[in-house]
Amino acid sequence: MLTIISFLFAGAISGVIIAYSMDMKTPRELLQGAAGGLIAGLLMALMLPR
Amino acid sequence: MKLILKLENLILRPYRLAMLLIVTAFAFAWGRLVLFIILGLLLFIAAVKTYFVEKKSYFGLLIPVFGLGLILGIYFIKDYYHVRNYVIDHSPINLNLVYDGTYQGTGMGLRGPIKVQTSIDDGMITDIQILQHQEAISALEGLNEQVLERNSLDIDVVPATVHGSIEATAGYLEALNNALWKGVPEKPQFSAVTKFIHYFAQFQFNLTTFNALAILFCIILVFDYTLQSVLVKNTGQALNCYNCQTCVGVCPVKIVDEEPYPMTMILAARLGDYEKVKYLSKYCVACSRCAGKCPVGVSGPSIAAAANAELIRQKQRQHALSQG
Amino acid sequence: MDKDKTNQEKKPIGARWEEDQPLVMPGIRRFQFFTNVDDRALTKNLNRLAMFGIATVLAVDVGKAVVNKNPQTIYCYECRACYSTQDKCPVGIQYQAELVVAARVSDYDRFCRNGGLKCIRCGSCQSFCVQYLNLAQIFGTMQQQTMKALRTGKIPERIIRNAFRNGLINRDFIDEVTEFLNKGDSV
Amino acid sequence: MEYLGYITLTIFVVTMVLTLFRKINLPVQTVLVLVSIVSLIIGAVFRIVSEGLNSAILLPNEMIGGIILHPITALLGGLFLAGALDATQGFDALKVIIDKLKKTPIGLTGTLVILINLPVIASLPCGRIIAAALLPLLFAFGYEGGMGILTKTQLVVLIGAFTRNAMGSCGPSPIGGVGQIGEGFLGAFFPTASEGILRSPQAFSLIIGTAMTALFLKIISEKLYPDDVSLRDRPENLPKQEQTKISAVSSPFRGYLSLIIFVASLLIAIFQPFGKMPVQTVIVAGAILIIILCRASIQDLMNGIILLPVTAMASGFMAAGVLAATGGFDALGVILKSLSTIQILGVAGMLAIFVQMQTILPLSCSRILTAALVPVLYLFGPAKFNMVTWPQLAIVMAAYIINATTSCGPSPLGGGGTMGEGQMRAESGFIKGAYTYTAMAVMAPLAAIYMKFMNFTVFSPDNPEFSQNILTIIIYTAVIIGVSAGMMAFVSRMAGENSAYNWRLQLIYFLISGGIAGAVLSLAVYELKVLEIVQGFVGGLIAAFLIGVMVPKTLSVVRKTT
Repeated sequence: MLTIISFLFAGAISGVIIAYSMDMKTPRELLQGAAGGLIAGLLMALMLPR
Repeated sequence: MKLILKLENLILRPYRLAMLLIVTAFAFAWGRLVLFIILGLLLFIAAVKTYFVEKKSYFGLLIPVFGLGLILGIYFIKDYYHVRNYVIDHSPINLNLVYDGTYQGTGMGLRGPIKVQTSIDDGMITDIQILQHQEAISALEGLNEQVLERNSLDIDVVPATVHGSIEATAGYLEALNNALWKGVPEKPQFSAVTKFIHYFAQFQFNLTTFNALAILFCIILVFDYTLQSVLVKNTGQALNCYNCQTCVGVCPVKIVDEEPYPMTMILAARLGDYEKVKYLSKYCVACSRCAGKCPVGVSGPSIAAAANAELIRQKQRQHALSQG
Repeated sequence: MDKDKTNQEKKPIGARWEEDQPLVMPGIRRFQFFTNVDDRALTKNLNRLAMFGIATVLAVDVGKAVVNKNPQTIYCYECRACYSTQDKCPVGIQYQAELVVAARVSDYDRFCRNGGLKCIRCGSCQSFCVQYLNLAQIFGTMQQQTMKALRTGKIPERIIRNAFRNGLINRDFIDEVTEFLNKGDSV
Repeated sequence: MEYLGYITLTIFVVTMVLTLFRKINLPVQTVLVLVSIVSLIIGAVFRIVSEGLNSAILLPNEMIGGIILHPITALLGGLFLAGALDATQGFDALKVIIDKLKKTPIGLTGTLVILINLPVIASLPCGRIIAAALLPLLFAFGYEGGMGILTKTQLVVLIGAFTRNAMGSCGPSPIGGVGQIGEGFLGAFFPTASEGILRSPQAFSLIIGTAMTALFLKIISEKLYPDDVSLRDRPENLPKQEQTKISAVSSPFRGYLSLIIFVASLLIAIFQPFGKMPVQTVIVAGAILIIILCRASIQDLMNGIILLPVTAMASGFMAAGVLAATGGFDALGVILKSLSTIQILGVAGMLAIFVQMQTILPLSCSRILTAALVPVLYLFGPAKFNMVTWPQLAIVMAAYIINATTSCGPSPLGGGGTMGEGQMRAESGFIKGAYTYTAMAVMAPLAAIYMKFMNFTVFSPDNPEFSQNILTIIIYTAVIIGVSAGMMAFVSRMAGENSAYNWRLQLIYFLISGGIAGAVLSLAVYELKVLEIVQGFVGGLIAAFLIGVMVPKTLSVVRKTT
């Protein structure tokens, strides 16, 4: 469970950074990036062994 | 002359692939059957394809071949079970039937073949030796003594307690049985055809075979892939392509048919698809920038030129063949 | 590099009709593309040969395992999960994966050095394998092959002597090995 | 025997470095095959002199023993499957899905973020499989690709970050990834390690590292090499209707079908619901299913194969096999061990260098060196030299593996990053700074930290400090990101017109970050011990120097032409 949390956190951060570095700097786009990162982090965490 | 031309055809991809498959089939005991079935299926599909596309029928050739295969298969199964049923009906073997002598036999244990040598004298087993086995080291311990003591195979021998010793004991008894049956001349023998087919079929299809075949399939295709460029003069450099598209970046043409341009041409040459190379090379403006930029030093136009030369050569050969 | 340059000098312009210099791009000869990287022409065949060598080695690698009746070894991950066996190996073999690799390529030295002839084929390591390879069977087959090679004299005496000194031979094979070593001594 | 090892090791390292700097202008496969043949001959001569012919004849066997077949065949299988998917327009189906995803609340940005992280999510045995298939799609987002929704800079960042993620994705992959080598070795102490002890540190540091790569590409690489991307932006004064022209994406039914088979076979390969069987079998079966159901031809499958990683890996293993047979890696172990006796380096500094070894010497596939170096690392542990304990070994392993798997990205010898460079139409070497930096300063320490504070507690559940550790990780992550990003912004502001000056600036930046990375690593391994941390700092500094000087100063005139 906590693994998933840390992955969600990392995913969100990375999403924001990626969005920022792709010149998508409006708050809405940053949030979208974070949401995308959350989904990616979740999917990644689900692949891991328990 | 025609023969030479035909022999030269052998280096073309389909023939080469078929040859590789056959070689693998013979090298790989358990895979023979599977690969031959695949080969048969491919032939059948090809025949169906040519029937619908070129309106040429090869069924007159194929159906007798398949029919023959079917008849052989039925004969094989009948013969095989005839012998096997005889053995099953007459077991446990009557030791008085066995002629005196020393016999060797093999059986399958859990981890591989078990080879046994036994001597029989006047209906008495006088000596048993386990020549070869791969079971756990103490799995077959004490079995010889038990069999010698009881002088019979129909009593269950007590297996050891290590892992897999039940299977090992069964294999041991099978080997012993096998050896003793060799001394019974009344037993019907397999016919030569049955032996030959048995060599192909072996009745040992398991997951290991399937897995190994999958891997071999990959390796064969890649081997063939490499062979293509090695066999065709001057296209060998295509093998070194990194697929990095650096050439696409400097090419003034860049995109043909929505595919990255010089790279696709080189990949097609690597694949042996020379028609495509010919088509694509029409777009080349021969600035040779791709050759200068390529990190491995692959020269696209030169490969395309060699590929086109090969295409011309192939066509000439076909022409010569059709002319006789 | 030199070869192609001399080609260029020797041949008249009409030589582009030759097989090596086909006229595919109108008016442009093949050697024009060899100018940018200095050693390209030199290495053309070398690269091809190297590639072919690689493909052959791969084929040999797979083929050897198949011919040696150990096709399972092909799909060993070499992930060394079998090292977890540790104390559960009754004879204390430490590096099982090495034995599998040795069995694949019939590397007798590696096999004997890591205690392959000591294995009693109990199958304890099998439960750790992520691929569930039948390790005991693999080792058993390889042991038979090693003994066969020993009989035909393919194995250098040093390998077997080292194994013998370190006690890496189990009782199935010890008689034969002793005989072999004694023979070596008497000659 | 010992001298032989040093000789062959020297031959290998010298040739590899010369090839890296393009002093030997041959494809990497040829070089590796030549190295192995030369070493083989030298080894054979030594053997004939010392032991006789019989032993020399066995040498080729030992060389072939170095080849790890599984990754090669798994990669081939994966490329088959991707080729089949490509041929049946399965990736068009994926495009349609992405197109749909774009209209959901997560929008374009979120979709791109997911796309960038897709390789780790899909976790194939080699990043190239998915990169080769998806890079054209990414390129299509740009002006030249036709859709024109992204600008040049955005496209560079997108492709760079995607390739970074893809080229690291073989680490956490459960189907034949590099990480499994390390997991297997750790299995000797942690009973459940081979079920994936390294997967989560790898995935965690990759997800952050990808983001940092994107940032680095945007802030620094563009400053350092301003004119080396030949992509074009959309002209400003384009007619309106042409600006909004986005080619409609659609896919036939067989595309969806093959995509479903693709995903299904991947899931089967990973979770193995029908009993254990090798991934190759599953993948080849999937490919054959696609051929039959979706009517692709074998030719199409072959189209998908990228020969380079396969052959480079095979030739690399050959070279590694020869080195192992002639004792080259034993010599390397001795050298590394003697490094640890230097007072200022110590074991901690040696480990800090060791961890970065693969980024220092990037080959076209990380498995080549990993297969040889991980056993050396294993010997440093309690198994032989007893320099580090098991948990410490696990931490170092996590950092090493992430560094190793990502090392094929920046490699000029045909690493996967070259594909990205080609796709973004950049000079080769453009991404090197970003890739090596993130591998060295972000991913390796993060993986170590994650391993230290997270995985040990997961793998030994009765640890009371569980939730506290989560906080620690979050703090460390934030600090590492913050420091890196802050320094990045600083360097970016300092940068001027002079590229040599910028390069020096970048080198200093590398040195500082490398030192910090080494210190963090030592912290994770040894906890709060000042001497070890200083040693780690020095080791990291040395590694960072070696990495930093490898980043090219300028790109356009890298190769001398005569």
